[in-house]
Amino acid sequence: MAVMTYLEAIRAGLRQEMQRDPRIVIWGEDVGVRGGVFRVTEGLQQEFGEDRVIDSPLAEGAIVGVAIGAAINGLRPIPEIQFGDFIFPAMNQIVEEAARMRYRSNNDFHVPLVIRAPIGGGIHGALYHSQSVEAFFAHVPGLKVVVPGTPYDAKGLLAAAIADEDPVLFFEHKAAYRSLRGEVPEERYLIPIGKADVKREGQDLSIITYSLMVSYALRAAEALAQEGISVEVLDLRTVRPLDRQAILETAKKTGKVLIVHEDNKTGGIGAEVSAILAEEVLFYLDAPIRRLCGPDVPAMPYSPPLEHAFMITPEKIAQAARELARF
Amino acid sequence: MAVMTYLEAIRAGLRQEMQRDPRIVIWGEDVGVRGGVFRVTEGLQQEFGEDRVIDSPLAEGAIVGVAIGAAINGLRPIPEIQFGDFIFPAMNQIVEEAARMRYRSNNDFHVPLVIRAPIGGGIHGALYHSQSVEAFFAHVPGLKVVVPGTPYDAKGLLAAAIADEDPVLFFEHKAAYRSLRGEVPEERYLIPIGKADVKREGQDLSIITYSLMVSYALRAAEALAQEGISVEVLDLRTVRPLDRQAILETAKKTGKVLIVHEDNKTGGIGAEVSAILAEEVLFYLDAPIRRLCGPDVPAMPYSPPLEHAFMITPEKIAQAARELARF
Amino acid sequence: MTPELMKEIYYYMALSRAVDDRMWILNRQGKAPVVYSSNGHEAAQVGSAFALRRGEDWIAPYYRDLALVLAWGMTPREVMLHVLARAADPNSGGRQMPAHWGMRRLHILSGGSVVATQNAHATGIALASKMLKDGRVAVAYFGEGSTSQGEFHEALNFAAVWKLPVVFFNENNGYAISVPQRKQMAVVDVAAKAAGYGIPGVIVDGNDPVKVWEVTRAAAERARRGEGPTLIEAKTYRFVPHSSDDDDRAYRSREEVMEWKKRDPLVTFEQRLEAEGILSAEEKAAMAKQIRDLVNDATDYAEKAALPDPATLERYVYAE
Amino acid sequence: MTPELMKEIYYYMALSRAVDDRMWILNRQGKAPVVYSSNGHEAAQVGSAFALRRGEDWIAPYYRDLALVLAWGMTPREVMLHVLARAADPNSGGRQMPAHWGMRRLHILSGGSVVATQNAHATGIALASKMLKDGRVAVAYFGEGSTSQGEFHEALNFAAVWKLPVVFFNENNGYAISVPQRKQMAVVDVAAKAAGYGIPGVIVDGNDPVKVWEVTRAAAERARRGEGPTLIEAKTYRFVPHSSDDDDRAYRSREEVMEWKKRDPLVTFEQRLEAEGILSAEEKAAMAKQIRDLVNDATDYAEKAALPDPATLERYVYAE
Ligand SMILES: Cc1ncc(C[n+]2csc(CCOP(=O)(O)OP(=O)(O)O)c2C)c(N)n1
Ligand SMILES: Cc1ncc(C[n+]2csc(CCOP(=O)(O)OP(=O)(O)O)c2C)c(N)n1
Ligand SMILES: [Mg+2]
Ligand SMILES: [Mg+2]
Repeated sequence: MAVMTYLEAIRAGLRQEMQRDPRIVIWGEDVGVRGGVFRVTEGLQQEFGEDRVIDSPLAEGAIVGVAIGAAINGLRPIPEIQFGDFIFPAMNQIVEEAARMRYRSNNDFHVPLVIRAPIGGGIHGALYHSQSVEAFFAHVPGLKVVVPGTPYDAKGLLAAAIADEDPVLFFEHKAAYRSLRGEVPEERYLIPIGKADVKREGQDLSIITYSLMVSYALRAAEALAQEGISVEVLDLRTVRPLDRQAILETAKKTGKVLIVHEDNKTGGIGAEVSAILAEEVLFYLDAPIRRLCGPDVPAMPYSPPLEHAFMITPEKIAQAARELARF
Repeated sequence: MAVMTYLEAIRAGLRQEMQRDPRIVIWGEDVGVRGGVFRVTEGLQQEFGEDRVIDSPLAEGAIVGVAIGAAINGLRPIPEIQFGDFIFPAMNQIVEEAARMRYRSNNDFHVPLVIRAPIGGGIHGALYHSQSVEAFFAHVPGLKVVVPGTPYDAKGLLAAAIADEDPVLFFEHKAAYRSLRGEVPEERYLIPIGKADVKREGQDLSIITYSLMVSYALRAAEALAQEGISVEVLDLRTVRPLDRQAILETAKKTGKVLIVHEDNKTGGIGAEVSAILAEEVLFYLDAPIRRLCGPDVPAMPYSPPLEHAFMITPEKIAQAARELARF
Repeated sequence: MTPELMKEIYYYMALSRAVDDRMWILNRQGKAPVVYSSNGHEAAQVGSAFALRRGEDWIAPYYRDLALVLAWGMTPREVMLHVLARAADPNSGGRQMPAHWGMRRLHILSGGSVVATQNAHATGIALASKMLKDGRVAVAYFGEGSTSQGEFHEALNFAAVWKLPVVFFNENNGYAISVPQRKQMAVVDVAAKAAGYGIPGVIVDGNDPVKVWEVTRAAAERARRGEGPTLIEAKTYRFVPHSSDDDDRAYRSREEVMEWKKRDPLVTFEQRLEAEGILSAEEKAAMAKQIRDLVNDATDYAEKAALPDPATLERYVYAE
Repeated sequence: MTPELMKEIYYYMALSRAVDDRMWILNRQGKAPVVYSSNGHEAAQVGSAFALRRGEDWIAPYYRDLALVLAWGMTPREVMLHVLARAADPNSGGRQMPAHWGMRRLHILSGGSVVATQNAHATGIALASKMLKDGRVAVAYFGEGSTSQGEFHEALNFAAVWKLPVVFFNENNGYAISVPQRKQMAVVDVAAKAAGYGIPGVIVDGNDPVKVWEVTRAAAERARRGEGPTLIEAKTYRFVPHSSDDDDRAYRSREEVMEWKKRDPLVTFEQRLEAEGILSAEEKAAMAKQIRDLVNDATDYAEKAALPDPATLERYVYAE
């Protein structure tokens, strides 16, 4: 099997899907001639033409709004938002239109649409090129929110997102683009949306996480294994819908849960995961539910000492897990 | 003391503040000549003139964006968003600009600004005139989010919001406007933002809630008292910042917590409240933390049977509390 | 325009007015909590509808467009099922507020309440039509107040750059609820906005269905030829409050309303058809009776129809 | 324009270019992870700055506006503290990416990265000025790509309706990162967009600081007289990639860049001042030395300055 970066896996997935289905069209800022500011769509305009890989005007509201109309009239659009930070001008179209088209029309209309955007930080992106925006959308009925943590998952979840008949937000971690590598099959495969994945089995405690933090959690688990602490790592893979069953199972199994995400703590995905546990398996828990998350400041500052202070690292995860194991 | 509706209390508060401080300016759609579609600003343009109560163009992004600039150059703007449902075109200005102006400028700039908007349903408002939008903003560092549940609180919290040096979202429940009445002092008073309020003391379980649901919870508590169940009702009053201490105290006191809100359950305020409890006072709890919330559909449909099925009622709260008390 | 077509347009204008009037009665009877009216806009809506391939082209209407959707093929029964929020409402199954139209079969795009979003949707529909070469034109309808929204601008710009087969049809009635046009924009004509997008901006008397038909046809043909979008501004007036929750006496004088009423499109078009000998007294009476019967039938039908089952509340959030 | 003023403008253009060049060196040395440049835009920025009451009027710049903020009063040391993300950076304390200007004392509005939002802020500043009668004009600066954003439209419309003392200053360099203007809009001139707002749209050669100064002065005076906003389009070019992360060879030919370089505003203005006998060889050499010293000093100073203390990460989310 080929070894690819996270970015290459996404590009390979896009290419494969576009070869398969001529209705798939990509547009966004700089996605065509330039191949995207991160080069995710590099080569696609050459291969599929200017009609199917479109450099759009600089307007996220229209990028998504036009995609909604196009999806309704027969295309399968995959618009790109250049940075997750710039998704807010499109918030209205995503939340008020895409998410509720099916519900408001009593199933007469629906919007098959995949919105791709890079999230997260750690690459000197500062306040406006580092944000984690998944929690806003995970709160919205009618949306699905996918947050892959490995190259393999990225390709398989992308195929599933494109096959989905409802709007999917596909959030790629920009620090993962070139830093994560892994085996990725050539052939098409679909990873079901809404299924979490146990990335590592363990007995003493569970780390529940997603996106870039999956690999950090695995590194922390590795380190802790040396100390005799056995950590289970559950990768949520999608944060809406959440895989309740998988969440409950790992908590019941280990009795101790550490939730990790890079997004701000208050009102993040961790809150909902914790609330599900407190509702359903409270008496299985041997320790308080811990959340290790980004601090409650507006994304991460630029200057290295501040960025570093913001970011969650494998070491910080290991430390939190160690404390929890000892509880 | 005068008895006023929730709406009258807000109007009285606006008038009193505008009399006190000539820098306060209101604008929004239909707020001037028409006095607002709910009549909250009725009479204010007559009293304070067209310069201070402005009928703005139909553009929420500009309504908020202009307010940010005006606040920076010396006004104290109180823009109105006609319905909470229509706040999304302003999301970008609120989240990316207002909320982080202080942080990004390292305290050089700040934005004293109160954005008023009606939220909630139960008035045949259907999908687009019924939404609860507070959770989106409660996730955002740099914002404060106020959700009064009584006429008295509405006036006192409004004064505090206007006095605040940071951007505050002031969400008024539209079903409360004319249905809730209570005593409201003539003189100016401030209720601190970030302090919850025990609206009723009790021993057996705690209901934690806010906005319209406060009065519903009190009705439920009244009914349960007849059955010998003693319910404490904690009104959060503001959902960012949350009053952690008050939340922990009531949970420690009764050992059983029911969180109630009209907003969709997944990723709502209840998730964060529950997560705080699971993190801090897990071992004080005698029962799972229950959430009684709006179902996970995009706001409430129009047709009465569907609207009714969506809405949380005092009866539904009493039933959930009864079950929890018996746990 | 043929006399037959003129009569057909007249018929739909009159039908719409009759359905509209009935809605207000239902509102006063407490049977329809909210009503949005097309009263006054009929010429603009019906005239434009007949300039398009009804049912094949796409329309993206807003809450003001009762006459439009009737002319497009929605039946009075279907409208009344929607107004009374019945389970069989084909627009939304009773989920949406009245006047939130949408029927996939007829190519009427489902609309929400957030103004101006449909401009982007129509643009996207047109993008798909261009790619898939299905020959369709998409038409977005909207009020002049909604042109202040950023999404209006984004959609027109996108459509213009890609020369998409879409028409932006503005129904300018001079008010956005209570806000008069002079507080909404610093131009006299919405059509002036076309200049910023490099597309034609056409002003038309929105109370004359024939003129509206002509300019809409020209715009649709231009779109079909691949020459891109047109912005049409139909100047008109609404004779009733913004909705049943509004009281327009707060913001406009009765004199102003009466002045416009003299140009009521239904009355003036009727007079013209009579004067030109196109519509005989008998034909008119027959039409009136047919319309009365239809509206009565639709009301009865809808009143008897079942309300939605509360058990369906959580359905259709996602594909099932 | 007096010869003195011309020399001062030239000085700031040259200073900006020198600071700019140094930033790229720091980037290549790995000391400045990201650089945004005003290289090529100097005439538009400095010419407009001198047409305003520097430090009293408000500017709302974007990331392209190094020359503007230098002309407005920010010192090279202050710029370098920002570029190198030092604790003493007066723009953001090292929190923001370079070129995210903001200094309250100088009336330079703090900017984020989301394009076009500053148009509404400048409009709001102007609304306050009008109410408080402080006599200030607010000027928003922005690229032509950002005019596709809805917020651009909303701000211009709002400002036009209320005739606010604000100027919208477009630096049209023909590209939004890789996207050429013809894919961004279907008009040749950004100034054409003014028609939709009922305000003047003025086109000016952005490589001629004197012409820019003239039109900006006229717009500012008009604003101060209470006659409302103006949209100025300064046509110019950026000679370098969008940022240090960009590679512009992917989307524009070297011939095109060379063609524009012939009209490098710094070179042509220098030639003009020399030809007109305004700038002597000695003066030029003295200025060059002064600039070199300043840039060296600023770089050294900033390199030695302390980085932010990580313990400050959670400060200033709210008032303290
Ligand atoms: C984004 C948004 N903001 C506010 C509203 C509330 N609202 C509904 S209709 C309306 C006025 C629209 O006026 P116009 O576009 O002129 O249409 P008309 O009703 O006059 O036909 C307003 C403000 C809304 N629906 N959407
Ligand atoms: C809302 C938003 N979307 C996308 C971006 C990413 N981005 C940064 S600059 C830029 C191009 C801007 O071009 P233009 O406005 O012409 O300014 P120039 O850089 O050419 O001066 C883009 C797409 C952004 N900053 N904000
Ligand atoms: Mg109107
Ligand atoms: Mg540009």
